[in-house]
Amino acid sequence: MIPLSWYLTFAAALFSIGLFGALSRRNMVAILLGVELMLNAVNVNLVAFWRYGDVAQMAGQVFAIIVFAVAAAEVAVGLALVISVYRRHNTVIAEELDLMKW
Amino acid sequence: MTTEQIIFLIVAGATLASGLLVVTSRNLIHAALWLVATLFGVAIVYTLLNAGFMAVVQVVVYIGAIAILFIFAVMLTRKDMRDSGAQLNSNWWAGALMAVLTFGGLFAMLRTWGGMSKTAAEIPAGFDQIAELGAQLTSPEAYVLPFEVASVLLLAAMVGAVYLAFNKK
Amino acid sequence: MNEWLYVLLFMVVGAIIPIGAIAAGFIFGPKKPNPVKRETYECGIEPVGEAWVQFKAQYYIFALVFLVFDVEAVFLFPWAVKLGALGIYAVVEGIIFVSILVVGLIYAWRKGMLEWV
Amino acid sequence: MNFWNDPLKVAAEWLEGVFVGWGMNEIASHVLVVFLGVFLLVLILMVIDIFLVWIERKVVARFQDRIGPNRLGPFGLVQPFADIIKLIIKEDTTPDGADKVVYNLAPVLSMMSVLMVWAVVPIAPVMLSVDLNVGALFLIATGAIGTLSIIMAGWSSNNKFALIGGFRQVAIMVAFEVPMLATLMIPTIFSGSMNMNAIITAQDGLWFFVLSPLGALIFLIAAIAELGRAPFDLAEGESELVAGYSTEYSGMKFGMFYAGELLHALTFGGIWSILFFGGYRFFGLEQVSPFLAILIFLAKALLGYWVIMWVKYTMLRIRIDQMLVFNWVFLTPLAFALMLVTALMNALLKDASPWLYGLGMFLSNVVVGWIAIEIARSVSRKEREKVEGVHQVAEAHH
Repeated sequence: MIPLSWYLTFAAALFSIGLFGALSRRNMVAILLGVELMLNAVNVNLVAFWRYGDVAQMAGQVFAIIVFAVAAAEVAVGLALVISVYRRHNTVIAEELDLMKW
Repeated sequence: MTTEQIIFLIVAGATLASGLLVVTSRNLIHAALWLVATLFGVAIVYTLLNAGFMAVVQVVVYIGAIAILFIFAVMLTRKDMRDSGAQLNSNWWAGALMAVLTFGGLFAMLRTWGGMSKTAAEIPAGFDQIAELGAQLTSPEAYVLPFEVASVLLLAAMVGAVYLAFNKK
Repeated sequence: MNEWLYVLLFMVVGAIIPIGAIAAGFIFGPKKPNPVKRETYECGIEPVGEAWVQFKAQYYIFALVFLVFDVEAVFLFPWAVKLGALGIYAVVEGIIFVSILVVGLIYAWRKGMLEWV
Repeated sequence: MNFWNDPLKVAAEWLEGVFVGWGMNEIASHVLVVFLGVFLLVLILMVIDIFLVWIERKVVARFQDRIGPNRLGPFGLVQPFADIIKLIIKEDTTPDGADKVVYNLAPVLSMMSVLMVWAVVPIAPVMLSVDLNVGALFLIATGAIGTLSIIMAGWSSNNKFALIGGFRQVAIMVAFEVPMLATLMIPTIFSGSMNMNAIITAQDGLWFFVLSPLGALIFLIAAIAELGRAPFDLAEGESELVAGYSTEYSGMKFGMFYAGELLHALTFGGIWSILFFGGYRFFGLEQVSPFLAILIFLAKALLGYWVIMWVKYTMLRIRIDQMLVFNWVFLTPLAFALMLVTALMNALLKDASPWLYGLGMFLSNVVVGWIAIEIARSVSRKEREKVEGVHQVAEAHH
């Protein structure tokens, strides 16, 4: 039997990798890829807590499904933003979008 | 070590390795394909957790739809096939530091928590997860409001994305 | 035993068979590459430019609408499984759920986004 | 229990006994036996796949008033083996600039996605492959892997035709997966489970085709589009895009795409028969022997495959814009409306007698279909008037 700690450590590692991707990549699409990894790590935790808690309580899985919906919405709007920005400024590099900087 | 633990270690290792490749690949299509591998690994982890429905949903939603969306978006926003220039920004070391600190902090915090070494109880025989999920998603005492709000959220995402991707300059 | 182990076996066997077939082709086939043979196919004339072509944003919209309905199906399948045991209120909830999303589909259609311009 | 009633279990127990006798531990021998069983099933599928080439060529020949392959062996039965030898001894070329790993992985994934569907297909009452409680959704999940393999093949070939063909194919597949998802919910509502075997068991009195003929029709249309066959085959419309995403593939790699498509068609025939025509059931005959049940299932699957071929060789190719508008504006709302009406009728008629239940379901299907056709007719009449001008339509009425 696998102890709960393994899953939580795995999720924490996945979250950190996603965080690194979201903070360090220049391409906006790549940043969204990092965010996806972070959302997945959260889902692993939710399902693991469902399994190791009271199985009859489906809260963990329900939350995970809601996270799926949120992830879908986030990706849809995020990538649409990237495409929109690309059409206006002809770039997908986050650093080059400095209109709000001074 | 039991067979299950060995399978978990292999899957987790492969998943984390492909996760690292997602955030370091120069070619964005490769990064998206490595994302698919990572998400598939997470789906296998769900099956190890006896959450078969979540595993299938993971494949259907992430690999079937989100990965395709990413690949389409990459194709729509690239000037040529080859990637030039740095893929990481100048502050990448700060990002790496943050990631390591987050992992270290989480790990240290989790170690001090009592419930860590908990093992799972057997799932009672005849327990139908999907039916239970359906019952709770539609029950007014449980999650019917999130169920309907999710629909509104998806509507908002669809309208917003259609508007953003298509507003003429 | 976890029933997903069997699915894993199907995956492994499903990969072994095509890999074996392709390997057989690789072993028995001739290998005489030359630059012209390795050119990408463009109806016999020399390839022009890169394979990258400008894509329509419509592709993105199709994938987007699909994604939304995919996630919707994830919510609706547990609902459909349990429907027999639930009352008429669950059906009404499902109708509300779907009709909210159909509004989005109508919006995309009205905006002319689902057409292949 | 004897071999005639439960051949798989008898054989498995015997084999396990043999392996344990050789000094293996029990779990390992069980896994090995299951592995061998899966391998055997997949091998049988591949043999059927080889003969599908022959069936396809013979049937298309009949549709086109020809004889078809008739030189090698009786009725040309050896022809597919000659085809395979040809594919094996062809040179395996990789174009310049192709992404080697992705390029080679795509045909493997394509074949794998089809073979994996059979993990949830019950071929006889005692042969349940894997008893997953998510069967219906598993079908969509394997379809997702197939979609991915096409996009990988199209992108990695470094060829314009392959890329455009792959993208078009993916756009079609994702578009038609939406009505397929909606119609998959209809058997789920009837049987109260996504498990394929539970769906078959629930078709005790009536096949779901009787309860939901419109659902079966929509599923078939979506399945044909998913397969990328005519009339939805524009991803490889030969006059426009050469061979679509498989343009650059040669030899056995192309063979994998081709064999995968044929087997996929048979698989969808089988899934169609499971969801709407009772799978291996045929008026109690399946109880006689599992061997008979397998034959019944195979016959039904081949019948479904024949319907798919019939459509392919009868219809003209549909233009991509018409096809996608047809899907998003007509088929998707129709499928969801049908699903909701089915859910509503199911809740209303839950306590009614089976006859009333069946009649109510059938009539509600007819009504939904009739309304949809009326709406489509009035819309297309308006479109025609816009295009042709009013006077011509008026003339046509005289």
